Amino acid sequence: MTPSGTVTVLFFAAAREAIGTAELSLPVSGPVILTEIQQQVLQRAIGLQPLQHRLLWAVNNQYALPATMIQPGDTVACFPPVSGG
Amino acid sequence: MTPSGTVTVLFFAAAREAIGTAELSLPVSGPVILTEIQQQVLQRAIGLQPLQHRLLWAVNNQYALPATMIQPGDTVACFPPVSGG
Amino acid sequence: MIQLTDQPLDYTAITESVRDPAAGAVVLFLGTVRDFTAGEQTQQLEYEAYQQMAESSLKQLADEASTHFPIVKAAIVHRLGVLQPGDVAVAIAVSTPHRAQAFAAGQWLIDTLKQRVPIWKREHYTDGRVLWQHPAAATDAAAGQSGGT
Amino acid sequence: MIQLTDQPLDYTAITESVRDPAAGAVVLFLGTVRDFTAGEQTQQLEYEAYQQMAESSLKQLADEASTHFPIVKAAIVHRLGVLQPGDVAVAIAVSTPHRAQAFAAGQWLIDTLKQRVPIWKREHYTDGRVLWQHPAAATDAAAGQSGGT
Repeated sequence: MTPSGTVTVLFFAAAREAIGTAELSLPVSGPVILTEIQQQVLQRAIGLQPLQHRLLWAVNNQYALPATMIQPGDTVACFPPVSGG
Repeated sequence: MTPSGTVTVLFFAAAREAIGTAELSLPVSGPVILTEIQQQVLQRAIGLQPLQHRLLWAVNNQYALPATMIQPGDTVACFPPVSGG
Repeated sequence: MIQLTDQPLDYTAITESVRDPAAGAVVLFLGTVRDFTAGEQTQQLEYEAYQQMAESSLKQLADEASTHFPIVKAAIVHRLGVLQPGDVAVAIAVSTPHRAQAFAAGQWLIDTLKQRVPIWKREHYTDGRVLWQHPAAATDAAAGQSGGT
Repeated sequence: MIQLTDQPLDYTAITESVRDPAAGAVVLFLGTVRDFTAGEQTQQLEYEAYQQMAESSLKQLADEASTHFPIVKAAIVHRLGVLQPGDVAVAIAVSTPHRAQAFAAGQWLIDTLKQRVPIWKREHYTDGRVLWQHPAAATDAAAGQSGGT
């Protein structure tokens, strides 16, 4: 559903509250590594910066390493340490 | 309920089947140690002898050591290793 | 709730009996009758107890568990009589503040029950053999029983 | 049965779903809302999930558990939304041939769920404070939330 040329970034729990939105759309000109998405998010969402060293990142519903390649249309998620159970 | 002067011995599971009865009454002339009861039981119930090194003994609903003092009127129980659960 | 019964176990009631807002964890253990053990097919199991001692022994078990683990509430119910494969023979429920304690207490209770509580099972195999089960020697054939390997 | 739900958990149905004549042991774990944590009184807990990832993560958890333990059947259900003290937040049921395996598998499942599955809880205290809970720092106050210690 996401148009080609953008990456959707979802935020949850304290991360969502810290930036005041559940979702951002980032324009990308082609495949990028996760690190680049992370930098863009932290620049646009200053409220996240105090949390940044504790944030977890997922790509298409799987935890992802910084070097993971992101394709236009992919969904990235950003959230604090989990606390279910 | 047991008259003074006797000790009741109960048998369970394979021990009961080995001697063909669930209960024996042994006359005693006063307090005796469990070892003495055990010897009387094994003499009267020969079918138990193949099991004797595996038998467990209880006095008044508690596991008992061979030197436990038995009073007339007490209830002794004799049974194989337990296998509940 | 600590008891022996010849009725099917209501493990939901047993679990509810240990729930408590002071507990963050509940562990329920069910011992159920397996259809095959070591390649042998079980038709039914028969449980017998020295009832009076078994009941006091279960109560002692619960008391002793509370000295080892921070138990909020515990329940132990063992069924007696004839059981079919799939039936629940024993249910142990325990609640504790935190989860690791609940697993440890539940495991200690069933392990210790199996070592101590005067209950015996006799296995009826589909080939007609009937054997008392003993922890150390499952195929030990005691004199007087109606079968043996 | 592996799911997220905003309804009260039916742990009996969850337990029944793992019962099997091939299993001699069933362990059910319930994570319940405690009234007091570290001296603080909880009024309610609020669970939020990244639903899509949490569901696939729970399925992966069950699959991975089956590579570590001889699981006959497993079920994991986590509740979302607002819960009161005493309510069940998560139910994990597992059946295995023998009992030690069931305890180990149940404990591995809840421990790993708490490390991995994207679900978060927010605690509402009776004094009005509201705090996201994080395993490493329960009193960590993230920017933007309506309270802090």
